[in-house]
Amino acid sequence: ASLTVGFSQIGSESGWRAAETTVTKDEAKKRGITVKIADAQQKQENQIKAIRSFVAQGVDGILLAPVVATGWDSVLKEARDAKIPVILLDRDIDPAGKDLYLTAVTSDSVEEGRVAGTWLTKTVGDKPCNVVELQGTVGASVATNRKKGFDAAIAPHANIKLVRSQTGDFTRAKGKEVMESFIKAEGGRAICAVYAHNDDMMVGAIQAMKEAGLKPGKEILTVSIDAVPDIFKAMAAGEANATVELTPDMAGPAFDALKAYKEKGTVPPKWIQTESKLYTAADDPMKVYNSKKNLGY
Amino acid sequence: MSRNLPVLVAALLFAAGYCLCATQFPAFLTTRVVGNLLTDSAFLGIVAVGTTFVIISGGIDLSVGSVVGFTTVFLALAIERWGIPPLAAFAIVLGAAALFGAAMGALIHVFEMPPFIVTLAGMFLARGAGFLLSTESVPINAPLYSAVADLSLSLPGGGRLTLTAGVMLAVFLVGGVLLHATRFGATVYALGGSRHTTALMGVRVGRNTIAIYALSSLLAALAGIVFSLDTASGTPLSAVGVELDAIAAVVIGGTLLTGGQGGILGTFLGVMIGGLIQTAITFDGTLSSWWTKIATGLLLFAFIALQQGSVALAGRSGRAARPRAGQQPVVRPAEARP
Amino acid sequence: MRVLRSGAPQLLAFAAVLLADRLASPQFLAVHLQDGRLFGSLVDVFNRGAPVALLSLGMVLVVATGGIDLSVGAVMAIAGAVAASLADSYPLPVVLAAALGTGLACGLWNGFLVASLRIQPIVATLILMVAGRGIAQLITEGRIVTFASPDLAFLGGGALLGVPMPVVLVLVMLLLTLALVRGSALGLMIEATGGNARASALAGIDTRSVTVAVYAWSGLCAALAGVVAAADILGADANNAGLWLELDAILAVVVAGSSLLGGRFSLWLAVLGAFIIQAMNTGILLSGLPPELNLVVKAAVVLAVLLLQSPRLSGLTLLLRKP
Amino acid sequence: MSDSVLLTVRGLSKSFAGHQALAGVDFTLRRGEIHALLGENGAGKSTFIKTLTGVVRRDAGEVWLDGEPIAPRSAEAAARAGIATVYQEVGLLPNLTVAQNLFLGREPTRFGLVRNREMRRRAVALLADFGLSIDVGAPLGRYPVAVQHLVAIARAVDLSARALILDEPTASLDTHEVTVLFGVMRRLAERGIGIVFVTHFLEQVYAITDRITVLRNGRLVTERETAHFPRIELVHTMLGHDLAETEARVEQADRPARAGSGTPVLQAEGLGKAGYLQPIDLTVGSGEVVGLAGLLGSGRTETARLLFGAERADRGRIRLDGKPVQIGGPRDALRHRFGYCPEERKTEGIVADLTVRENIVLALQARRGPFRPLGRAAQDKIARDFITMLDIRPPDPERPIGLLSGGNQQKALLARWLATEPRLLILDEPTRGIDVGAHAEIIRLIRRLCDEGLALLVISSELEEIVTYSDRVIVMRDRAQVAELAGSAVDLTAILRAIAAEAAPAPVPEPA
Ligand SMILES: Nc1ncnc2c1ncn2[C@@H]1O[C@H](COP(=O)(O)OP(=O)(O)OP(=O)(O)O)[C@@H](O)[C@H]1O
Ligand SMILES: Nc1ncnc2c1ncn2[C@@H]1O[C@H](COP(=O)(O)OP(=O)(O)OP(=O)(O)O)[C@@H](O)[C@H]1O
Ligand SMILES: [Mg+2]
Ligand SMILES: [Mg+2]
Repeated sequence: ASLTVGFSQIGSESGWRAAETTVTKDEAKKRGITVKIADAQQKQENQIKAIRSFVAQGVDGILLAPVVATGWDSVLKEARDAKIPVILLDRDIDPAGKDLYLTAVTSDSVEEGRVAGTWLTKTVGDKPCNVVELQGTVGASVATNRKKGFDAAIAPHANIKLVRSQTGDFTRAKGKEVMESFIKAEGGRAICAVYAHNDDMMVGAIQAMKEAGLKPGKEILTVSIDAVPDIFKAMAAGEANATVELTPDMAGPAFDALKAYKEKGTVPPKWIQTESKLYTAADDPMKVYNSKKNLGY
Repeated sequence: MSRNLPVLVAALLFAAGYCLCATQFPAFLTTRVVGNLLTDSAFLGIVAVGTTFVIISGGIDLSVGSVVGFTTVFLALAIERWGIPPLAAFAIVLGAAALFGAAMGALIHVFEMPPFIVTLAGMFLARGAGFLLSTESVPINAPLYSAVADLSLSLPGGGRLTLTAGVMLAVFLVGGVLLHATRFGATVYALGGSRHTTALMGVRVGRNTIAIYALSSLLAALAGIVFSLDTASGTPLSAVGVELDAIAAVVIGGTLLTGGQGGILGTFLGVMIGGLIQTAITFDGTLSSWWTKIATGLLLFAFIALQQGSVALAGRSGRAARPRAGQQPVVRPAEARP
Repeated sequence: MRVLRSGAPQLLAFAAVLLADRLASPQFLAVHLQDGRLFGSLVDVFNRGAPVALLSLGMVLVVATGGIDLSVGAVMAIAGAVAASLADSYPLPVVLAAALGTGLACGLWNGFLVASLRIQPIVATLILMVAGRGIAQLITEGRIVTFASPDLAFLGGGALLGVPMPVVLVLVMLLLTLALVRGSALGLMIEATGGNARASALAGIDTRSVTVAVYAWSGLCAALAGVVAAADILGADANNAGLWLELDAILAVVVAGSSLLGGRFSLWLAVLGAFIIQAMNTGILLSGLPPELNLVVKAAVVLAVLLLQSPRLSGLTLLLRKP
Repeated sequence: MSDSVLLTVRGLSKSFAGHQALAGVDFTLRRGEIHALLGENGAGKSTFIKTLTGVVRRDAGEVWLDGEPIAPRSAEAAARAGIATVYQEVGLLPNLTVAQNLFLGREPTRFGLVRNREMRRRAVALLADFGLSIDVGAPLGRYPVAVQHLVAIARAVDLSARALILDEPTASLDTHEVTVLFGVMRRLAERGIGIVFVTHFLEQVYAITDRITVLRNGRLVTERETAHFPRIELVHTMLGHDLAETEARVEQADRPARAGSGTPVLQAEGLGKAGYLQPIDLTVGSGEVVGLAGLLGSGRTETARLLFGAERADRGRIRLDGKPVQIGGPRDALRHRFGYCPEERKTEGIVADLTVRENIVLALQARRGPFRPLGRAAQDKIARDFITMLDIRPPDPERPIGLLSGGNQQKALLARWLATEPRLLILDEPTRGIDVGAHAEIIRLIRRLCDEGLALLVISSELEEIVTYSDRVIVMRDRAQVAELAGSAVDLTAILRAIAAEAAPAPVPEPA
């Protein structure tokens, strides 16, 4: 019999998130799985409601892209009591609940930050470098982790200094606005690199730099995370330097694990980690762009 | 009669909507869905009771969502990091929230500042304070929390009446008594009729305004406690935008945003209608993010339009008593500013 | 002179916030010409404040009738989505007409709900606030729709005589609204409707049309703000464009001294209110304080600005008001 | 006993933004006396009261109650000190029930819960004293202003410990209600309570008060015993004109009625609405004044609202100059050059935040439509002309109308409609709250307008006044037309007889 799977998605706050939803639907179709998607509009309480109603509907499995890391114990217990396996997508939850879910298909966002930081340290070498940072939404775990990883990577290098850090709310418009203020506050030429917690903010920041008469990608290095199509366009134009991929295909592995578990009883490993791949101008950005542009970003 | 009409209509609409859903999704007839509806609405319901007081008094409180957020973070840190026993932490946060609300009420009264803006500043402040405490979500592992999480009353048919749902029902009950059967409640309505006149009638406007906003914040903190019990964690980003949900619930329940009219029962129905819309959309499960929003908006519109329509119809046929139909539903004397 | 005097507290607040900005960032007031465009933090204040200023031009009229429009942020997103999707295949006038027309339609819908169905404004517009962002996402399918049209981009990044286009648009809209509202008797009718709707209707004012008109205008202003926001980032971000800006617009209107109960309003003060808010936001960004503090600082500034205007503390402003 | 001083005020002063509303007023209220506080519109009576009770902060002056200095800072504090007040603007809440209004802040409770049944019982008992038997569980806003006013008075009376202040309590009451109120006041006075009574009805002053204090331009003019204060001298003192001029003015207003001449302007045939007003027939000719008489709740206001389209009629029709017209709403009425000055000044008349000028031009502008604005110069001229013509005080067109005294607001509203140069003007209680001088002025104005061919329909609870200026009088009862009197048949007794026919005992008018 075909499986029915409930997917509690966070919302649609970015292009990446939209791509994840699209890919999930495609992957489900490929495997003949019926997927019910509940959009939580960024609210944990909505996700909890969604999971409860999935349980009430008696689905075969639940995918959860948790908006925050904590607070899932009681609702996941309800799912466990109803014998419905839960798979986490894209973000992990607090360790206390390890036995409450089947597996987690996620990237490691601290690792993403670290990859970005490492790229920067390698690229600048020993030269002094003032970095400005565009953070994600204050309080979002991804933002905290990407900062953590990046900070850890640059910490041993005294020549790299984080001079300004402000939130750009993961959006283009705020990314641009914040970058404008960085340029004015620090003086454009004094900035050596920009690190953005996602590509959207970086696209905005690149515009701000251009409007201020600076040359992003050349005078100012850029590194960001997500690998959405538009950043590859910028890379191809020489306006961006590096991005770390966060794949939108989390559901594929999740469906496979669920199928194997349901049909053969195979218990998957607790963590299925996706790759945090670094892309630079050397990776034929236009080709990547073309491969990604129809994924629903 | 005619005052309770909007509530009656809301109740009928809710019943009709529920039946409609049941024909579509048979699971709606299980106690499980009923139990979930109550549990899921719990913390919004508690907030909405406070909002009802504020709105009937002619004010508005935009800070409640942030207060919920602050409460959850505070509790998590207090219990996990600072080693304060949970019950003591509850008491502290309730007290602090009441003071916070009282301060907003005092600003509104003493400086004659519009509630919308004072509480907007309160919203920024409480949310910001939450961020300052912690930008990360913090799990709570206190034994009380795990004990409470399992407390529930089993309903026949697999459903559960959880403690949180119980708390909400109790808050509605107490709120109803407070609003409809005490002097304080009468004063709330009076303030909504006209602050100026209420003052001329010799009622202490300032004291009551402060009490109303303190109550609203207090209930928001209680909702925060319930939220934290439910999720056993605290995050500064929790309950964003809840103030609007609460206001919508209150207004759908027939309370006038201009103040002076409405009631607790209506708010309960408003909360339930909101929950019903969401449950129905989740059960359907085929909607994309955007269609979810559009459908929510459309259903909201359908409920309100039907309600408005039937109230108007009933009002027209039943106008033996003689309200002078004016431009606006309430008679609000334009008051001379003192 | 009379006009300036009535805005004394707002001007004072603006000056105070600018001063604070100057303290936070020494080069704040430095302005120079770069690529035929004024460049500097002060310019940013006006440039970034433009969308909220446009919103507040519509919002102030809605508030004057005793209403409120929560949907402006969502309308921005819709109009931006429409503009961005059409930008590369149609000439600018068509794109603008489509985007502004959409906004106007949204406004008419709100006006219909409020004036004809008698739904309370906050809920009536809440419907479009929720559904509208969905509609915008439906148009863009949740992604950021980018465009290359230089014409549309000019509205966001271009400049006229060195003044950034968004600021020019604000000025144009301010003058247009002033002409429309103060040049006719509409302003009086709006204030009368907001002050006492029953009395106004009995005096023969078509309060229903007045109500519909202000929401329509608000929709139009929001649409223009949406176009500017899209032109600014060369794309329509349906998920985030205008998010929570309705609160900023309402804040601007209140800072401008309008009562949310309706009645008296001032268009130029509403615009000034928007710039006060932006000056505060820009100041926070320039200050280099950690972002966790943003909201706390904002709360403090908002309270300070409002206290400055409180009738109970108006001794200072009374002094200024005296001729 | 009745000579012992209860309340003493010395040098009470108050100015509003440079305008001296009260200048060092002295006042003495004795136990058990009813003390009239008189003066023209804007003389400062209401301000005096509000300053006394602390609603408005006083600039200077002292107040003693029973020899104790008091300085209440709010109405609440004044009430606790023993001064109960009914303010001029109906001081109650339309959204609460009658009973809740009566007992707000002092509801009977048990274990903290309000005892609703007990509260209603007491409310019914309390209102019975005022001859009101209404559903005390219904929202107050459902009742006409008169009832609301009576409830406000009942509340204050019930509260009153030592002193009771009534600011124009009788403005909206008819003769019967006034009689009842006076009975209550006398009883209270006998109990030793001092009562301050503000009114513009001189008959009432002579009927009930013991002593008179007159204010003019915020200053104390005189204080005298009523018995030794002849009427004409009183008017003279209030107005400050010389005596001859005063007499001329008052006399002119008393000129006997003259037969209407004009052709019918408005004809209503079987106009009515189910559950609202029985069908009525009514004709008003050009240059004619038709009076609508009746008790409270007799349906006069309803008639006016149907004619003006403020309420949709569901039967009958209206002819204008013999041609049938559709009146779908006030805007249609305005287009046909109807004017309607409603009785509820605060809620249906003024727009408090707007200036006097803006309030005056509002209807005219509405008729012209939004895109033919009156120029500022034209507005100024209209405003100034009417301010002068109706003697609106202060004569500042740029003052928000909400800051004007009640009577002056009424005049500005009249100006609003006169500015539209109407063919038919409906005035609902036009002289309510208007001082003697202005009263005569308005009656003269009504006459002059008629001479110019205007058709007038006037509703008033003052029957003498109706008799004075009406060419015909239509008498209403129980929301139906019961009689029509014309020409020489228009007199007080005839009206009273029509009102009282097969109804409860005839209300006795106060002896003049
Ligand atoms: N809040 C205020 N601000 C400014 N001026 C005021 C205010 N209240 C009253 N005034 C002015 O003070 C004067 C006295 O007004 P007041 O209401 O005391 O008159 P009144 O004697 O009660 O008149 P009426 O018989 O018409 O009620 C008026 O000129 C009025 O315009
Ligand atoms: N003394 C009273 N007791 C009870 N109800 C009353 C009384 N007076 C008025 N009412 C209510 O008021 C209603 C009509 O009042 P309304 O003001 O419309 O009549 P009106 O003829 O215009 O009188 P007026 O112009 O004197 O106010 C009545 O149907 C009744 O319900
Ligand atoms: Mg007065
Ligand atoms: Mg009447």
